[in-house]
Amino acid sequence: MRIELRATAFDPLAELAGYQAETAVLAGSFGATALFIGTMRDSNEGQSVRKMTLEHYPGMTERQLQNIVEESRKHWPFDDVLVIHRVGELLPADPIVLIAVWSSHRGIAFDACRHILEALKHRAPFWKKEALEHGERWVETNTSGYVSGS
Amino acid sequence: MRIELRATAFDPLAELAGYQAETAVLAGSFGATALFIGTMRDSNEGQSVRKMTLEHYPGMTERQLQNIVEESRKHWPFDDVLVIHRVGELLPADPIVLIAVWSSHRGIAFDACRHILEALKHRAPFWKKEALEHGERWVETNTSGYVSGS
Amino acid sequence: MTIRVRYFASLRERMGRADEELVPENLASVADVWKAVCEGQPLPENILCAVNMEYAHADTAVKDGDEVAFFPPVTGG
Amino acid sequence: MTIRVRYFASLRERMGRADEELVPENLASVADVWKAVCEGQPLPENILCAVNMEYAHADTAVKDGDEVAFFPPVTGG
Repeated sequence: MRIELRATAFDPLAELAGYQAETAVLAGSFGATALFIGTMRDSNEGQSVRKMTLEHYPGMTERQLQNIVEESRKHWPFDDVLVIHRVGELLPADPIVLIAVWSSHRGIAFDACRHILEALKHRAPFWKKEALEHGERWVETNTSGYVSGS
Repeated sequence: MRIELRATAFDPLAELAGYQAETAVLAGSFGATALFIGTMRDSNEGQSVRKMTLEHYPGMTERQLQNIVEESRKHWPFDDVLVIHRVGELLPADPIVLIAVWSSHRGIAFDACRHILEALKHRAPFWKKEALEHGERWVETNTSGYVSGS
Repeated sequence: MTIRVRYFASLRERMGRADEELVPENLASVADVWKAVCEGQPLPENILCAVNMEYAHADTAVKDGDEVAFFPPVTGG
Repeated sequence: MTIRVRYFASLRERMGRADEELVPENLASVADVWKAVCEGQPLPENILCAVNMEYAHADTAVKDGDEVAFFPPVTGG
């Protein structure tokens, strides 16, 4: 299990490959890996976004991520988890967050991955500030992660 | 969009990196990538499994995968999708299936990825035969992908 | 013309063959095809069937030149 | 001993400072801390608060040495 904040750009697939290589003892046992990668979009609410700054609350952010992962593991007893989240300055297409959950049961892997993402969006102390063509703005609130009617 | 059967071992993360490099024009637009990787387990129903053979129905398997992906895209209008599924002989820890869905909405990416996996498990013509320590057996039915009570 | 019948996985092994061709006389439905290859037995509930690579039912119509397939529940993914 | 108060994101910019220290006289709850730094105003509903890095409410007790934080809704992920 690893939960990490990163101050510089990271490659989610390389991180995954590295983490899986370290934990290769699990390779034949888990069966299901559910993953989510969130990347910075080049536009938001109709305006193009040049750059983004991710502020966080050092200490509390790590603690809340830990709480979220532990709470998820009680509900969905997965085998292993990797969470990496950016802080600092990001450019469009830069990865923001990687969540990987390994389990022998695909339902557990999917549900835990999604729950960790939703909980992170609602409770982990991160704040996005967007640099637009002209000026800056704070992102005010995260959108819902669920699709109505589905 | 790509749907592919593979007769030899593949590296899901390398496939993803390659596919994303080809479709880099999307990079700043999608925001959310949901992924599922299914790998061969080294045991099943209390017995250790040495090897697995994945039989399929050439022509029908490709057609059913196409049907599943198109039907999912109608419900969850995602931006792009990559599906790779193994056929032939597999060893423990070998990847069986990779499903990647790109969308600007994380709920769409997650729901479509999961729906494609469940539909594939129930409708795509693949059959697993396991080689045990002594003898062989056909896997009779896929387990449920949903976690009861969650 | 004929109807091509195909079997997969454990059913292929039980039948002892992967495919065969039938002259489509008195073969109006998938159930008729099954009876013709299985000595008059009804189609078991746990056997799936397809006509021309789309899922079908026991009463799906078949015609000259069709490919009819029978197989056990699928276990991919 | 003092209570350390911290502000983040748009609230930090509005307050014009990232943190400050208060002498904990007459400060029994998070709401009291907010009043002390915001000229007697009640804590707005859309401002979240934490005591010692765990989420808290307006009526959560505070004591000497605590770190109290105020911030807008979070937008990570």
